Amino acid sequence: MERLVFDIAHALAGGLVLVSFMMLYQDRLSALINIFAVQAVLLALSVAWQAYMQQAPHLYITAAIALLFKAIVIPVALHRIIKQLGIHREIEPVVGIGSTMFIGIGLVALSMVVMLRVTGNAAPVAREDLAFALSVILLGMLMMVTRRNAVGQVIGFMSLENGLVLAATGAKGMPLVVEISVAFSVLIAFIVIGIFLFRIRERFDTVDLSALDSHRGGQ
Amino acid sequence: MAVILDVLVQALQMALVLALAPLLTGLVRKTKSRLLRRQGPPLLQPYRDLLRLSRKEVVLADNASWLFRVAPYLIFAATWVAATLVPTFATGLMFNWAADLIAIIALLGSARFFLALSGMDIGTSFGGIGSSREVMIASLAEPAMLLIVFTVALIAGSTQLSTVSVFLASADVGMRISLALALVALIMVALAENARIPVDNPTSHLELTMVHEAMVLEYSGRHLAMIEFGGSLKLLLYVSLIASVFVPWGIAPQGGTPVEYGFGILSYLLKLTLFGILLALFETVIAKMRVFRVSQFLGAALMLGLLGTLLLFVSRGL
Amino acid sequence: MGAWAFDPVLMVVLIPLLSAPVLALLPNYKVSARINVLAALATLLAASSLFFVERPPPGNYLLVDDLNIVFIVLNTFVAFTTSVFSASYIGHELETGKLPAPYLRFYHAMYQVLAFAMNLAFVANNLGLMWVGVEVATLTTVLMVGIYRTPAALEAAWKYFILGSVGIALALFGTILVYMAAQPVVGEGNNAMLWTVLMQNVAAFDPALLNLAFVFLLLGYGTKMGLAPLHAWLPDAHAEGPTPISAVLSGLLLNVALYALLRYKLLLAASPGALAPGPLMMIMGLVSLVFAAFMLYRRRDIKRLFAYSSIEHMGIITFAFGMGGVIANFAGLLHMVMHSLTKSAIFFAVGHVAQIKGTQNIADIRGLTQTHPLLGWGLVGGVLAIAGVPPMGIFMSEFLVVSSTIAHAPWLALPLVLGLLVAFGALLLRLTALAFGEPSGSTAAVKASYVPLYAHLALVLSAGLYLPPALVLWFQHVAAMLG
Amino acid sequence: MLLWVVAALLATAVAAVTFSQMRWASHAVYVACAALCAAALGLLVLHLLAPDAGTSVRVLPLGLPWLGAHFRLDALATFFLIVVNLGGAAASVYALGYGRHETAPHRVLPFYAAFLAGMNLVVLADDAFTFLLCWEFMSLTSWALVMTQHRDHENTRAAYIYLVMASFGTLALLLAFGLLAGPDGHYGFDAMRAAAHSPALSGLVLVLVLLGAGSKAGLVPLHVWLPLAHPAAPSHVSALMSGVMTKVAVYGSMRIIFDLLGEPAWWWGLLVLCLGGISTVLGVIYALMQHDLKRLLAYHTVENIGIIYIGLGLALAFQTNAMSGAAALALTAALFHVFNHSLFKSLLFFGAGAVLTATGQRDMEQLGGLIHRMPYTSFAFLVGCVAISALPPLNGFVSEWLTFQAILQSTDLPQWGLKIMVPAVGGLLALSAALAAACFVKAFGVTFLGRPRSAAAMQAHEVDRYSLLTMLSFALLCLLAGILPGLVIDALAPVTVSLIGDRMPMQASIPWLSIIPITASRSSYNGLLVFVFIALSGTLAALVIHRYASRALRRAPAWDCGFPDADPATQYTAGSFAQPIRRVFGELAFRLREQLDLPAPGDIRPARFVATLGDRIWELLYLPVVRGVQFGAEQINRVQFLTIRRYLSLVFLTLITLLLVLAIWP
Repeated sequence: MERLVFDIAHALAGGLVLVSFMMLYQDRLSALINIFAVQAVLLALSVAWQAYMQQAPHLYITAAIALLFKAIVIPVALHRIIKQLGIHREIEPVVGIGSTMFIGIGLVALSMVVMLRVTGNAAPVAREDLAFALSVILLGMLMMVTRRNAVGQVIGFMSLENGLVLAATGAKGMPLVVEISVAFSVLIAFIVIGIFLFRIRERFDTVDLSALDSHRGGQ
Repeated sequence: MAVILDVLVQALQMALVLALAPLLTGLVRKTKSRLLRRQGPPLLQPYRDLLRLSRKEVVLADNASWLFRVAPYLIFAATWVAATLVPTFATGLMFNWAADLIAIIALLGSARFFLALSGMDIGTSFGGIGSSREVMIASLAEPAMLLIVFTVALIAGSTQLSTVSVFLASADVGMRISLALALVALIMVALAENARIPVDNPTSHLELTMVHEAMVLEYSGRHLAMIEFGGSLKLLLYVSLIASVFVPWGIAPQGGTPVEYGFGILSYLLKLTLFGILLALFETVIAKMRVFRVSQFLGAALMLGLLGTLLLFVSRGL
Repeated sequence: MGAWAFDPVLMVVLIPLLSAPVLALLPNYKVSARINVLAALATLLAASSLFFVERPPPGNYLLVDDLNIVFIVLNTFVAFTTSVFSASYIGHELETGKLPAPYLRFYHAMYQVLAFAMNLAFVANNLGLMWVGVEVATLTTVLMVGIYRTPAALEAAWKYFILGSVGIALALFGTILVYMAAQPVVGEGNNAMLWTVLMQNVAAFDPALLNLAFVFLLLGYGTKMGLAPLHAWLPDAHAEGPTPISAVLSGLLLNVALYALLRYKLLLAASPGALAPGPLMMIMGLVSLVFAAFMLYRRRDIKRLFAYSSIEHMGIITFAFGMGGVIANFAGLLHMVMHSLTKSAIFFAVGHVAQIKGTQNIADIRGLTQTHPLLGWGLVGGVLAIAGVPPMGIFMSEFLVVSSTIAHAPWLALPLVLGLLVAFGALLLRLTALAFGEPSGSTAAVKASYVPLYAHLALVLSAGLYLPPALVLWFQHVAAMLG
Repeated sequence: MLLWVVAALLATAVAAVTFSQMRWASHAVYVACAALCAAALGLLVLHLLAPDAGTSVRVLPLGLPWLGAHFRLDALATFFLIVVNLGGAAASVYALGYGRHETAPHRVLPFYAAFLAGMNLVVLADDAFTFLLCWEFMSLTSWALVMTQHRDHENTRAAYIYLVMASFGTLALLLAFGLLAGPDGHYGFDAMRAAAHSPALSGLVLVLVLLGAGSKAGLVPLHVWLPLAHPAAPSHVSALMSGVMTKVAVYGSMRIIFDLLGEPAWWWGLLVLCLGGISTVLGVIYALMQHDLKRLLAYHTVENIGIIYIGLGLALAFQTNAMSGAAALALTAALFHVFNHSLFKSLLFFGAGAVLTATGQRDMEQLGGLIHRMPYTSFAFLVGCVAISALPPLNGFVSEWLTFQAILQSTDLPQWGLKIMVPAVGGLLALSAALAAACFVKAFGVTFLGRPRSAAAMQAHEVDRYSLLTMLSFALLCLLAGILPGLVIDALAPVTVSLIGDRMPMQASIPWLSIIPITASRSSYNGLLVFVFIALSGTLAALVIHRYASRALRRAPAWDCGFPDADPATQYTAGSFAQPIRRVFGELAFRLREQLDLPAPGDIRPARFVATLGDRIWELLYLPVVRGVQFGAEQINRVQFLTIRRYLSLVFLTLITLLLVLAIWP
């Protein structure tokens, strides 16, 4: 029974890393949002599974929040924004898809090496979770760095946070996990509202960040 | 009793220097004209010139300041003091300890300083030419002179002229390459300082070439007499300097008997005539240099002086 | 009510929290400005009462010890003086129509929320709570920076938001790693996050994990401190936000991040196995010092110029703490206090100058000492102080830092001195252009409050010559603790 | 109690800030400063003459918290304080008259009193922190003083260069003190004296001190700011800066090199000697080429500082070879020159200030013929010129003579390097002495003699009595120091004893007041006798001529070889006067380029002659540095304009590198 429990947790976390890779692969915006929703669902499942494993009921709340917010509300809002603001469809990545993937693999390898060497005497599950969490975070950052599109960057940021929530839940008995996930969701809400409120689309004709940059401060 | 004797000898030295200076200038002019197969002015002509000038009326320019009228006396006094400090017929005189070789050069420097200033006082372009060239020549001659002093002082172990000439007269100095270099350099500097032929023509009034004459252009009457007297005193000073350092034999030692003093005066007169004739000979042979060649000429003197000092360490590992 | 009412620590946190909603409701900006000042004054009194009343035992959430008392008092004092300055500043902003009335209510409320967040971060005993404090502070300043709604302000706010959130995320991951390291030794739950608990048995933690955690924490809180490679948000945030916020940003917010970093350095210093954090911080410090020094030359916007000067000074402070040793730590603490006082004083002056001349472009502002003597000479005093000219306090800290550098790590002294000299040259060049020469622009007299400006300069000047022994004992005790 | 005087000075500074707008403020402040400086001077002279002049130490709770501020008054400090307060008192009295024309008194008064206080404090300081604090405070106040006419761009540029160089100097000194203090930070001077320093460390400290104090004093490679900053300040301040502040810099280097550092290595003397030699020659050559009176004097300060450093270098060289007698002689020569230079340089700057107030002109090309309208100023300026060109009766010659005597001791030096270098530097010194005479003939001749070249020079009028009083009293002091050098040498003896442990032979006992540096047979000089001799023979000659020859005198237009030309333009100007020397030394010191375009015959265009002088040191040393900083700023500035994405990649890269480091290293 112990083996099975560990395997499921391992599979779910691995799934998360896999989905991050798929997000890197996408070149169309709406597809990217849907993949993000899938990642959010997977995160919710893994958090729920952790809750079950650690018999920590409060984790269920985090799983519920992740599911409700990140899987449903935010993707729907993003879809509506794209339709309403007429943001053009495709994403122009800065670096070619192939090389991004290649860098992604390198990052995952790095996080494996770093994390596993470091967490020698922690619990095996925690070690796994943290290693996967670090790779999701690094992939999230890679996503932010290689996307010109503001929405692409936001999604990269959100996947980075998914990694964080995974790491938080992985660390057994960490208090405040619920509060932190709440704080993060508030943060994301801010972003979405920010985009909507500031009508990034309307104030700068494209959401392409380079247009935004022309207004960066003078000397 | 001894003090009175010393004062007497010192007074004799001062009077002797005053008397002999115009004679030396007259001697040089006489021999030069004789070499050019001319009769030439009589030997005592400079004395008459000085007397004539001092009796004439002084014509002052309108914007001449008090400096212009005080300068000649200052120049004459400084040169006279410097001349008395150089041992002529006897060493170890009472006031010799007041100043050493460096002080004498500096006294000449102050005389030149006031001469250049008086040259610029009237505000004519000739005064300016004379002063600026004089100052350029001085800026090379003085360091050369000081390097010669270094050479001599390092050998003799003192800058006091009396001790130097006594030391050089004694046998243990031996032949020295640096002494020879110092002598050549001293002669070159003496020519430059006294405005003799290669550097500046004392007799000519050709505006572009003259240096010393240009500064004293505006002087007349007794002021001009003072400056002429100062000029000849300076010539005498240089000659007696060369004599006391490089030809020291025959100078009476300190506190000597009247016989030694008499012998000293005789040998000094002999040296003066010898150097006067040599100078006249040299002046008739050589032609005047372009003004800006003078800087190379004096640069050579400076190098000789420096070489002399540096070679000191080679010859006997002093 | 009885027990905790007189507990000053709680008061320090609660007063700003309670006054924020009150300020949000008040329509008239004059009244809210005064209340803002009163609230800041009350917090200052509560904080300074910490000196006298014996310190409460470290609770589950709140902790007061030697290290954060200095920070709290400094923080509340500068917050108070900035609120006095912002009272006169905001009035002018309203007249010139740059800020409509409703925004002022929002501005004052946010001001107090910011104060609350910073105080919370200082007194929090729990790592997570401190992280939340820093996070809320970042969010409020993002909104404040974007308050003018100009494209440049928006871009600055957006840049600040994105970079800030990434930084905070990294810091969170670092906190999680620290928890992971503590968890096997201390056990799960709340007390694995408490500073006091961690400090006692940090020796047993796994050093390698602590190193990794420190890397993430250095990057996370380093971004908040504006260290060189991570500094990008700071100059634009300073230039575009209202001046009181720039003063608060460079005077206080950087100190909050520095405080957090010092806490973790404290932790690592205690654990023997961990790789010494020193060299890492020294390199980051030096890089940001030299980088900011060279950046000062090309600046044409006056507030961006002083933003880079803040980066430079944060670099010096990190370098000092990185080097360790009692003298260097003492210098770092002193430099931090002096820097906040001087930099906020400069921003007070700059604020008024920008308002009078109507521009922040250095080229258009000339001859200040001629047109506005009080303001001009105040700016001259401030800039000379920040450049490290003797009578003022920063010279003493730079003296200690440089002389202990040449003694401990001589080959590092060269880049340090190079950075200081280049920065000095740049600042002086700009000051000569600003304060002297033919006056330009409007010479209207300004209704400015000079009290905060000259109060700060007086403090900095007196610190340069004479430090009260009580303060010195404190610094030395904390310096010894920092290892 | 000296500290009370300094505290009073600071109080006047603060007071001056408040009522600087009042009409009588400048009068009150300068009177207060003069009185305080004079009081300090009195106290110091008493302290110097008192037989048991022990060192008194005082600690104040200021400065570094765990160290406090140490102040110490020993022989070296007393001498330099006398120089500082003498100059200060004179400048304050001078400023009573000169200050009246000050346009913005509130910019001058407070900083002036603070400047005096700063200089006093630097000399008194006895621990590294207080020393550097007062050192930089002194530079700060003098920067503010140079900034008085801030509307003129030239002044602001000069002030900027000055403060940047001063800060460079302070940082160099800071590094030196850091090395001396050692890892655990013993910043007190007495701790530094006690600590034994490794030769390598003290060698590095020496180089740093030469950089730090040398840049403040104005040694050649670091002298660039001096001729820009000193003329920009008001005249009484530039007199203080040139005459006194450079001496405080010399005090700084002496205190560290002789007092704090232990046994000197032989190459130290060589290094200081070479620096001194180069500074003398280059300083005077640059001075010759100037036609701005105050800038000429400032460049000339560089030359005199070079002479002082030659003295110091000689003292170091002799000290390494345990020839303490010769070392004492060299040190006394250097200290004597410090005293002389502060006297005649301040006198000359006062004179320049007087010319400036009288004509409103600093450019010599516009002056001329002032001797008729400003008789007293010109007499004082003449005495200053004679003194500075080291001509016998006055004090300049005595210190130069002592230096030459020290140079003549060089034969006993064992090291070949020194044995060769010392006479060579002697040659340089002689060259610079002659050039100095040339420079001051030009300065005095072009400014005071000849015919006035501009309307301003025409209506010049004599300055007020305060300025005259100071100038004439300093001229008298120059004469006294020249005539009675024995007194000054004996007064300097305790300083050399405290630094080197040996002193020059006692001068007071020698008959006829002459001075004998080493032994009677070696050399001796009697200032008084030479002066009396010249005066006597001059008056004797004048009386005889007037008595027996003629007294007639007639005024007539100048002879000028028969065609007098009334136009003052025909006179020699500063540029033409220096032309022969410029041609001789032209290529050596500066890239001399002379363009002459003569119009073709028949073309009526006037011929133009342009001689451009490039300052080699500025181009070879400072421009590359400035260009380097600009290039660095340009490259790094590109980071300001990156997009958000690129900033994120910066953060990302830093994270990856740190993780890689962690993965590889532990």
